[in-house]
Amino acid sequence: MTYDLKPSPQPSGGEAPSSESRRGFLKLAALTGAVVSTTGRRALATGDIGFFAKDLSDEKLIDMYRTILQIRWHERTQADQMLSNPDYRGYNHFYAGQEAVATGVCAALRNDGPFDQIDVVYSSHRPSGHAIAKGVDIPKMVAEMDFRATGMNGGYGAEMHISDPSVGFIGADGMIGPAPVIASGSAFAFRARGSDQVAVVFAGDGNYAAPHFHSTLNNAKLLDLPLIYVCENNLYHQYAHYSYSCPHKDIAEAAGAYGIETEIVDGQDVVQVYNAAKEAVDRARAGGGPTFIEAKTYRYYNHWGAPGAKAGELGAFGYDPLAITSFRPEREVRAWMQRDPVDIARKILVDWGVVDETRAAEIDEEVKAEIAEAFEWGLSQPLCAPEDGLKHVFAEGTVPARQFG
Amino acid sequence: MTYDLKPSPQPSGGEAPSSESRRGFLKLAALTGAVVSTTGRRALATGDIGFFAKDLSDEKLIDMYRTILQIRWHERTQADQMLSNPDYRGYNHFYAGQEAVATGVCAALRNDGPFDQIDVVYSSHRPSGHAIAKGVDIPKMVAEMDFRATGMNGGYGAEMHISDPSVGFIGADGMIGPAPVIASGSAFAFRARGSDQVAVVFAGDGNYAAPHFHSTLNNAKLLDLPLIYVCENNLYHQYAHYSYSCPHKDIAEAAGAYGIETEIVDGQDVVQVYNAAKEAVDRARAGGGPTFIEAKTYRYYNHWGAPGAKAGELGAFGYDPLAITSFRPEREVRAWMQRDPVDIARKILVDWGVVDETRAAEIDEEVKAEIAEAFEWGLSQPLCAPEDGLKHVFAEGTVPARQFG
Amino acid sequence: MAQKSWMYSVLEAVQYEMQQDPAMTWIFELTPPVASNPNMPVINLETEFGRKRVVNTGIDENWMASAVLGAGLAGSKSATYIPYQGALIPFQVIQNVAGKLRHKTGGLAEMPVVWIIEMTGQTPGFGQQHSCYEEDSYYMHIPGVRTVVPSTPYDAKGMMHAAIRSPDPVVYLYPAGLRTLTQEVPDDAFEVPLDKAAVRMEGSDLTIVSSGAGMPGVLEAAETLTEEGMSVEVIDLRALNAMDTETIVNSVAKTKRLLTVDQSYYTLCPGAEVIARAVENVDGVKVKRVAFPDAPPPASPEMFTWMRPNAEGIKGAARALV
Amino acid sequence: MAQKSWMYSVLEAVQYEMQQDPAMTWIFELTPPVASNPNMPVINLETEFGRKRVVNTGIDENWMASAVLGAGLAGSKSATYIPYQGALIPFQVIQNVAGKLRHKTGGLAEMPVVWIIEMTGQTPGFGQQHSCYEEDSYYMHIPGVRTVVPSTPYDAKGMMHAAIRSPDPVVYLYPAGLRTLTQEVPDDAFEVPLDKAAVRMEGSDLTIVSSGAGMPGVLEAAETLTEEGMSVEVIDLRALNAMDTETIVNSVAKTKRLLTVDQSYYTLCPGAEVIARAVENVDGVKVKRVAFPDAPPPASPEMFTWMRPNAEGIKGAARALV
Ligand SMILES: Cc1ncc(C[n+]2csc(CCOP(=O)(O)OP(=O)(O)O)c2C)c(N)n1
Ligand SMILES: Cc1ncc(C[n+]2csc(CCOP(=O)(O)OP(=O)(O)O)c2C)c(N)n1
Ligand SMILES: [Mg+2]
Ligand SMILES: [Mg+2]
Repeated sequence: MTYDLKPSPQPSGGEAPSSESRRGFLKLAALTGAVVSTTGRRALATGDIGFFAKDLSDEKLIDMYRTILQIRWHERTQADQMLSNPDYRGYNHFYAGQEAVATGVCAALRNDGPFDQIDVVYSSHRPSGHAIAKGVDIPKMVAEMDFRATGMNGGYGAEMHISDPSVGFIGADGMIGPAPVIASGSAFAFRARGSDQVAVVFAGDGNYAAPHFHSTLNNAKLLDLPLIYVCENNLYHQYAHYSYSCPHKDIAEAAGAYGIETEIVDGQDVVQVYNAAKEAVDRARAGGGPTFIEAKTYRYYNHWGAPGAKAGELGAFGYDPLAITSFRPEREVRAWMQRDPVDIARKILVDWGVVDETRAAEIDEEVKAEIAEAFEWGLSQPLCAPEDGLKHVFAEGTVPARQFG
Repeated sequence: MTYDLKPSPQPSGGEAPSSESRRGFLKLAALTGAVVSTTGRRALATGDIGFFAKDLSDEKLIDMYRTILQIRWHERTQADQMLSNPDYRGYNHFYAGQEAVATGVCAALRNDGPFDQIDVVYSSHRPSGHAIAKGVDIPKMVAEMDFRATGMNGGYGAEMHISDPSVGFIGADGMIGPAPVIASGSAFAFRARGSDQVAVVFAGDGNYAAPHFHSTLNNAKLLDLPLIYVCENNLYHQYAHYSYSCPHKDIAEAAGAYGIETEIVDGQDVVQVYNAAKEAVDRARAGGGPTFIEAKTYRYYNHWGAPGAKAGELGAFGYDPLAITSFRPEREVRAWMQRDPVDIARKILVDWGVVDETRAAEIDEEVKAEIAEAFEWGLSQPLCAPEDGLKHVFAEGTVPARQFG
Repeated sequence: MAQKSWMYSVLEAVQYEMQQDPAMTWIFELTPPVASNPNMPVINLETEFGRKRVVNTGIDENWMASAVLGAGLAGSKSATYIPYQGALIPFQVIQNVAGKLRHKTGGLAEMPVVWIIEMTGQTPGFGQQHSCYEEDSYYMHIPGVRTVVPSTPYDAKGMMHAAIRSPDPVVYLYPAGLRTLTQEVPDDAFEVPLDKAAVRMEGSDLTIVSSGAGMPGVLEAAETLTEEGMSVEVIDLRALNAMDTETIVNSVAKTKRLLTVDQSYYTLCPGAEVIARAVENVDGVKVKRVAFPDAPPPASPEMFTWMRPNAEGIKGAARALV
Repeated sequence: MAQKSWMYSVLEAVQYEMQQDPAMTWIFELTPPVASNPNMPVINLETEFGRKRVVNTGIDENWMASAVLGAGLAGSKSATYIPYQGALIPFQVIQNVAGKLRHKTGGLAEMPVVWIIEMTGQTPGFGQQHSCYEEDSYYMHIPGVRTVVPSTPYDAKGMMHAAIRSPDPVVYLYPAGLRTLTQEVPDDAFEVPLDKAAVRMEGSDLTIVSSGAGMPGVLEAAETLTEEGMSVEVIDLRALNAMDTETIVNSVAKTKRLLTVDQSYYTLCPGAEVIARAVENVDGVKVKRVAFPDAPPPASPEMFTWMRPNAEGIKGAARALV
């Protein structure tokens, strides 16, 4: 039967279409790595869109490139763990393909300093890219995702709940709906206390249908909140194309109806994303209110992945047999992979003379090694003590055990 | 202190501005009756807007006029009860001033026949006008509002919960938000079972801010539902002007953003309202999907009224001392009263040669007498038996008493 | 008759009722109404009944729950499957509108409506928002809505038939942790009542009361305890509201020992209500409660599996009580 | 020190805290934060602190509740007043986000947040949706949120100070039926703890436990019973979660008779939890429960006032128990 829950990837059952060509998908995805592919194309359709980004220091641009690579290699490495390491337990909602969005947005934010001065980011159920871009400690995140006691959140939260307020990463939220509304509350607080901080929320196209969408945008507009709503429109929410839940071609249209500034960007191009974000951040800091950025993007893998996955099965980040109503045509996936955010970013840096191909390849190797180390550290961390589950319910103390009567 | 609940009208406290001229308000409101005022003006700004209505039979037009008068006299009589009859216990969210909206919309609906063929209406916390227009039994409604055992709902529900499915009046709902979403569910059922019924929801401008607004319109559009959303924009939700909760000048703009057909009408002119509703109903029956009608209107009285009220105090359907953030200027009230829906309807009927002034005055007297009788019957009905409160929790049986241990 | 999985059994019931009643609708979000079972035809409501009656919506559980209510009020039987992530999003419309509608209309409102509310079944690893099992308590405090929680494929099918046919709105809790259970389930339609507990095992030393996802652990523990010589009576509540007081009281009057087992949080778990009803009606009862502690479920499997009530904990509590 | 009304006492606390902390915010919808008291200055938070900090919003209780949570997470103390009509609309964000946030972040999330949730106080005449008193049970099952319900102006002020200063998110239930109470309340800031019950009357024959709007009837009944020669101990729970088990158990160990009184529906009313904790810890306790029946409150005052627990019913139950 196909009524499965996420946790235990199960045989897809007799009725699942067996698709040899889809089975090949995973292999293809594995090839789309950092410097491997050379087919990236950069879209610079709308004139001098590199304006803000062109003013950035070489260092900053390289940092952005490095961030994209960190996200990519984190996932590649984690996927390898899932497929090959029987002891690995972490799961992930993969972000590969969307790296430029998180990177471009967070590059425009204030990510360090005292908590009452940094910008805050609210993430979704697909948080690891946002977390890395906002500057969390990657080894600690790796440890957290494998339920380690010394992980970023002590093993309490794992992937869908990672959080590090010290860098302004308020955190992931596994629910669709609430995060944007809560983020608008942070923006409300900034305005009330006269701070120039901004609040950013990343939300998928799926979030559009949630009633919270209306609350968020309506109040952001009415109260002129320093909120940036980044809609990552990767065309699908789980098993349905966004046209199943949204009558707009551009979701930004819906936001524009409230009188909110909107911007639609190529989410595969970190420079386009950065420029839009920079404009939004400047506006918000100056008291100009909210901005809605719709980044057109695509996730390479399927909705999520977990250990023990086999190519072609649910949880294998390949074709998903649950996708009855509407699913992703393989040609669509292949086409999007031709516009890989890693390739596009690298090409920009090379075009702008920031790095040459050799240096770009070196950076890639450096990041790969850094991530390998992160996994080594993370996966060698201690497991949690069972009784610690009774802590952190309230700020102080522990709650009593009740499972023994 | 000013933290009052609705139920017990209380002295407004030391800090309430004492306003002599506002005290005069109630007297003014009392004058704006049926044939008394002669200052009504009819707005026919947009060309031949009487098109559909002009095709109606004299009988139907007179019925509509009669409905408007029923609503008005029901309220006038009830207000008199509140001010003068110490035994009267009913309260009301008065509809006076808005009569043409309910009347014009319901005149375009199918209001009798088997339940699986009539159109359904969902009302709000301000339901008596909608109920009368949909065709409920007025004496039984009067009895219900005074908590009588033989009332429309056995005294269980009273004003904010009146309901009579037999005429398609699904009923009132004291909550802001849920009704439109639920109404869209009825529309969904009609479409699923291939029926040509339509579902109508009346909702105030206050409902715009509720997250349910988005759900309702989004799904109505996506699924092409035979839903008519009638937004009665009377400019205020309780103590705030609608601009406090809505960035649009016309709320219809918000609906239009979803790609829904919209229509903005003069809610004081029953013919304008009817024409818009007729078009919407025809469209919905033909499978053309939802319509959003915004009727610009105004309530004469304050948010609500209750027995024991004194002019100039909360619950007295006059000036409201709780109105701190934003309240209704008396000049605004006076100006709207110049465009009284009773006067406008009467003038149309006279202009169209349907009745003359003498017959119009007779009808007014007839309705007045009918309502007087309704009150006589209603208020002579038996009170409820206490134990009956344990019934109607589930379809069968009673639940146990628990209040005695 | 065949060994059937939980969801196959449920969808068999739904399919039958939808075949009987061409007005009936089904609204889903991300879990397509599809199930298969060895040597049985695949059930796919979406393809069988078409997208006007079986609709895949956006992520808006409040719309889903409200829409079936509206469909019911318009005279169409209607059911929706709310995934566990949205289990409490439609709470207000069920609690404040549906639960009160029949009463406030003096009996006029008809609501042939079923909300299938998925509960995660406390999956290790997923943590706070994705491993919880707490909805039972919230929903069972609502008057006017029948809240039930089957624990076997057989009951799941029979209670689904009863729920769809019931004139009362029904919250049908589905503990998804039980999805792997299989059982002999008749092919034909049959009803299991929505207001009766089931005595799963008879005994005289101790009454254990549980429901839903608590049941497998209870049955496992009861088996061991029986082997150890204890005479255990096991009650599966099935109906949370209205609750079957009689079955509880009869049992406790006999055993004078009551152990309640819940996967819900301790404070105000269904067992609290069971205990209160028992001791209000029977004097001198000794009681114990096993429940999830008053903490959200942590992601770490080490923490989580220690906190989640299981057969070992139940056995220990039972031994301490008798 | 002066005789103060409930809301004046509460707003005094809020005003003080907002004066101390210029970042603190207040969000309201239709009840402006204004209160007056004889011979005292009028408190008007909106005019005193301006509309950037004190904001009047649209009818969107979920936004209000979520916004203060977001404000808290951004480091600003924040409170909101949710009117009773919207009392359960923000349920999911409190239950599924706020209640789990500290735990899921391993202790990192800070939420200096107060949700004042108004309960209607069961006003006769208004019926099902406008006379109910049921929120206590729903909110008290949530771990990670402190749910409290003061029953006197003094506690209302002291617990508001404590709630605003608490690092934990607090659901502060306000039984609006108590708005007419007045009491001597200090002008200065003081705290009443969020996790301690209050023994309102000491006695040895019977323990009566109640909270919030249940208290006036209990105190009235206790007075009569005392006059009749019964030695009654009265406990006001105040804290629903985490509940003060010790105070309950100590009392019941002494009296061996427990009567709980709730305005909430019978099934899973707070009293069910009180009873369960009592009998888990003390053997041989006789118990009774007074509560609103499992029916929505009807509008008819005849039905309603008969169903709502009052001093007469409490006295009868107490006499039957002792
Ligand atoms: C309230 C709620 N309902 C359902 C889900 C289950 N769910 C998890 S992710 C997801 C799809 C989200 O799609 P989108 O917002 O487009 O993000 P993407 O996965 O494409 O990044 C759904 C339905 C949920 N997490 N929360
Ligand atoms: C969820 C909810 N929150 C608050 C209220 C209190 N309330 C009752 S009527 C009302 C104002 C409604 O305004 P509008 O929709 O414009 O209708 P009008 O009263 O003007 O007819 C409010 C806030 C409510 N009934 N429901
Ligand atoms: Mg998506
Ligand atoms: Mg209005």
